Amino acid sequence: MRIGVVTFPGSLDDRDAVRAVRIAGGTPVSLWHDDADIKGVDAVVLPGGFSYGDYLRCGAIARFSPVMNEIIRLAGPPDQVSSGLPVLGICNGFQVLTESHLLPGALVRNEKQQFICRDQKLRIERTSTAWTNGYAEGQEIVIPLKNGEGGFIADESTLDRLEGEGRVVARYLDVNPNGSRRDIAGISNASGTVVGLMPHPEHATEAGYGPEANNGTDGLAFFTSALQGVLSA
Amino acid sequence: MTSDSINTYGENLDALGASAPLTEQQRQALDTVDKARKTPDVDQPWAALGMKADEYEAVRKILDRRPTGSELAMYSVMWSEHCSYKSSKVHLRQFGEKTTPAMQEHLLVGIGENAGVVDIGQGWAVTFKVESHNHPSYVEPYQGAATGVGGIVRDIISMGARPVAVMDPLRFGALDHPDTHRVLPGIVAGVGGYGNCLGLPNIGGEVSFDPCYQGNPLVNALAVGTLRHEDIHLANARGNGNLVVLFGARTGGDGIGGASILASDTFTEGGPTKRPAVQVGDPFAEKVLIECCLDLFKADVVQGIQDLGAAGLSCAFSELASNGDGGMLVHLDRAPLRDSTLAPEEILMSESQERMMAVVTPEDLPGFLAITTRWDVEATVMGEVTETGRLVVLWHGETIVDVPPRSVAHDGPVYDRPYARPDWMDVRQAAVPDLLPRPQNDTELGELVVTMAGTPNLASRSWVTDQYDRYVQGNTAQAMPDDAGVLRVDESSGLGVAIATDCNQRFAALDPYTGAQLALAEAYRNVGVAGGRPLAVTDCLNFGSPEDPAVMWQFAEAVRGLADGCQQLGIPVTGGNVSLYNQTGTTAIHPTPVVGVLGVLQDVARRTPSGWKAPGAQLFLLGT
Amino acid sequence: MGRVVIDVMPKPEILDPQGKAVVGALARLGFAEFAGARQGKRFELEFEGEVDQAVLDRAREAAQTLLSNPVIEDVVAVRAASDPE
Amino acid sequence: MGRVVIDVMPKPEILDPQGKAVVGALARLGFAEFAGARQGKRFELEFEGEVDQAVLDRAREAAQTLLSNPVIEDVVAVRAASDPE
Ligand SMILES: Nc1ncnc2c1ncn2[C@@H]1O[C@H](COP(=O)(O)OP(=O)(O)O)[C@@H](O)[C@H]1O
Repeated sequence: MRIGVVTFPGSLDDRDAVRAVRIAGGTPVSLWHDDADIKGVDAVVLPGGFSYGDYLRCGAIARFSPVMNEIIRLAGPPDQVSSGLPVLGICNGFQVLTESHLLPGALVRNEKQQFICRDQKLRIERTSTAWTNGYAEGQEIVIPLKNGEGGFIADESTLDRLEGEGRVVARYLDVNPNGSRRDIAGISNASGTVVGLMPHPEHATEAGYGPEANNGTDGLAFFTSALQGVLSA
Repeated sequence: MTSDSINTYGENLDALGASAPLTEQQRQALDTVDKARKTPDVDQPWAALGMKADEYEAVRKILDRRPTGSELAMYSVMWSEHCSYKSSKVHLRQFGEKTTPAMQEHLLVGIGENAGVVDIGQGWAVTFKVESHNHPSYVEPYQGAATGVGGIVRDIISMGARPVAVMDPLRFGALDHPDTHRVLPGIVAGVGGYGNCLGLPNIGGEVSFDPCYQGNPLVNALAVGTLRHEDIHLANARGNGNLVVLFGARTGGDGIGGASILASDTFTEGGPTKRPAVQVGDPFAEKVLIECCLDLFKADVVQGIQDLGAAGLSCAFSELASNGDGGMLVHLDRAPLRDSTLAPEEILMSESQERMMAVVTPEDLPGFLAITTRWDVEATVMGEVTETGRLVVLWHGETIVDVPPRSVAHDGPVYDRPYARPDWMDVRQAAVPDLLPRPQNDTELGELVVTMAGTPNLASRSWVTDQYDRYVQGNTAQAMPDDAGVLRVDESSGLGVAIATDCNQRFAALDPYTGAQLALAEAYRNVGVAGGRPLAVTDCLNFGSPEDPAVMWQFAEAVRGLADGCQQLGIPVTGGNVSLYNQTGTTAIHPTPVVGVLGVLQDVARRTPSGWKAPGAQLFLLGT
Repeated sequence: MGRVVIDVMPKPEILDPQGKAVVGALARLGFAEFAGARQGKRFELEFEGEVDQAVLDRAREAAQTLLSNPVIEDVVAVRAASDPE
Repeated sequence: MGRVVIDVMPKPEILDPQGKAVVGALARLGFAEFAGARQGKRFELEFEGEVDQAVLDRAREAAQTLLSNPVIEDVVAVRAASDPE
């Protein structure tokens, strides 16, 4: 099972995503921003970081890279029900996905105007996605959150539509760390193949190197889900 | 090899940024070596550049003529306290002298290089160093702190290591003082903004408040890197005909301070445009530079890489040449500029961030440029290594610098400044804790504990550390709030390191000798209790003006204390930084010798976090 | 050397956390008379030559594809540096 | 309801990493004719009433103390929303 991990200039968590894929039992494949060839991978992770410095808007410049053009083509439009290439965008990757319009809405500056790094409790709301089928619906997990621009916003009708179609994948519990509308931590496209998530599951895949809660491995199922999903597809 | 032979790598000539020829007027205004010979009596602004009369005379003696404006720029900045350690050198020697061969057992690279390198076993090595960026952070808190992190990280890269973590010992005035409000948020955001964007976990540091830092906050930054033994690189310019390549950001007028005086001498027409008061960091450019350098080392297409920090090109040219075979010829007009009005003196002194300089063999140049192109990093062949023993700098073909590189980089002035224990130490030491009121009963004791827990120096630091990414890279086993940061180095064996930084400036103020040792002992203990075996020390010595004998005494005592302490504990100082002139008016800060200790853990899985995690555990008090 | 100025503002109906923070800070500093604030971006692009309509059209295209995110932002002005808003 | 517009730009001599990123991206997207770019901020402040000189003076004060960092930025304009730049 081959999962591509894209490196943009300024990507930071690409090596962690590669490690997470490996720990989950998959074969990580490094993809380069400037190369449209995605090497026939079965799924793609867009990792966290500050692509191109995120100076203009987070993810705005990365969205126009050759590899993204190819990924956008293969992932298919956001509202299509048939499934395209599974893509998980984590943090900066989520921002790239909204800038690419593979997912609706946008991510803006944290409400408190500060970068925040914390162990964050989430509830998994949708399990019928390529990346969360290994969780139980309503399961509560703790994974790291670290971002400066993680507030999810969209207009009310888009938010209502996302809720109505069950496309909210994860929600913040206890604390809304960044002012996200309706406590949204992650959303998906209609088919559940493309998922964007602000917190970092790849930093909670190995005991001892993640949050203290639950051994720090609550994020692993994002990656094992992908393998399961691809296998059963 | 003549300068023309550079053109044999002509396909890269475009990258050389061949600049427009000088106008006749510019040529006449240019201060060349020729002109310096012919006009020995020109009045030069050495004093405005911070030089003393005898230092200027020493330069004239070395050169056997007056220096050109560009030479004066180089000497003045390289002989400054900051770059030459002229007041501290005589004391710092003890770190070397008191290091026994046994203490060097784990030392692969010792004091004197960009950063020390320590053997941690299994073929792995670690490099770490702490540096100050106090004054810039006072002027512009965010950018000052940010570029402080950027600078120390470049030191680590230049050793051939991958940077893997940062730490930030910070000191501020009283929490409720207006200046603390002005500087603190920006400094914390700057440390976070730069480090987070580089993808370096912040694994520890300090936040300390004391009125002595009002108007002079301390921003120290520590960086750690890991590498395999065979990957160690030293920055020196060896090999006649090897190329000197400048890469990274363009050169702007950042931090050139006094050089503008020289420039305005040179450029009559129009004069230089305004020069920026502060340096602005571009962490994205630095992140790309890190990956680019690691690829260059991996592809084995560089002889050595030197970071550009304080004193910019002046430092890089003279140090590379001085550490190598001793000769270098560079074409300064090839430097890609952000501001085309910069004069050569200013280019030599510019402290623009996110730049590096490499020595590359002609055969490796295509491979080198392929990698910089892949990372979209601008690279320019500036010149070549020669056997002349001279550092020669050309500007549009005219010789503007012709000096022995050692005289700039290493043989600067050395001062044994007078020092004496000040009388007020008696008063200070007489104020013993026995004079403080004691709690008289359980209630008072309880109240005291609560009060203490709420004081700024003891309360939780999470409001600071929550702004720092501690998870990135996936190897952080311990960070805030543990006693030491713990990192995994080898993913298969679990081999790792623990690092702590400490200093209690109040102890150091009461007794600098013992205070420095207490700082060492605390960092050593913090590494020990995390499960690490301490191996090496780095230090950042923050003091007031060396021209004040009382401060100089504090400095001498602290260094002696630290060197003696290291000898007793059997671990060497591998590098560090001295920051002097930390004072407001005539009032110096407390002596603040910040000490960082690095230890090794065979398996980080067996580390010991602080705090009591399991109910029912038994508590023991160890020691006296 | 010509210069094009591009102004981008958050859409009025979209929550603007930076603007909110600005109002709060203004009030704390005694500028309470400013009851609302929004923070957007101003770009200045340099163009070798005179800025005519064709250049402005290209700049608008750049503004709409790259310099703004149409989901949350509006391009409120694209003009030559010397032109009034 | 009056509105004051404040434009803040990085000082010309200061490195502007954001502008640098924008030029690079423009070039990659085929807008290479724009050889330089700088990115600044645009604030819109709301004021209950008419914006006269006194209001503008106050806004300038706010711009210089809070909305800009005088070490690295210039306040390039403070004007009523309807005024030309
Ligand atoms: N500026 C900082 N950056 C990162 N970590 C910090 C900083 N200041 C404090 N910490 C971390 O917070 C924790 C508590 O700090 P401190 O109260 O100074 O510890 P102690 O009192 O035990 O020496 C430690 O893990 C320390 O490394």
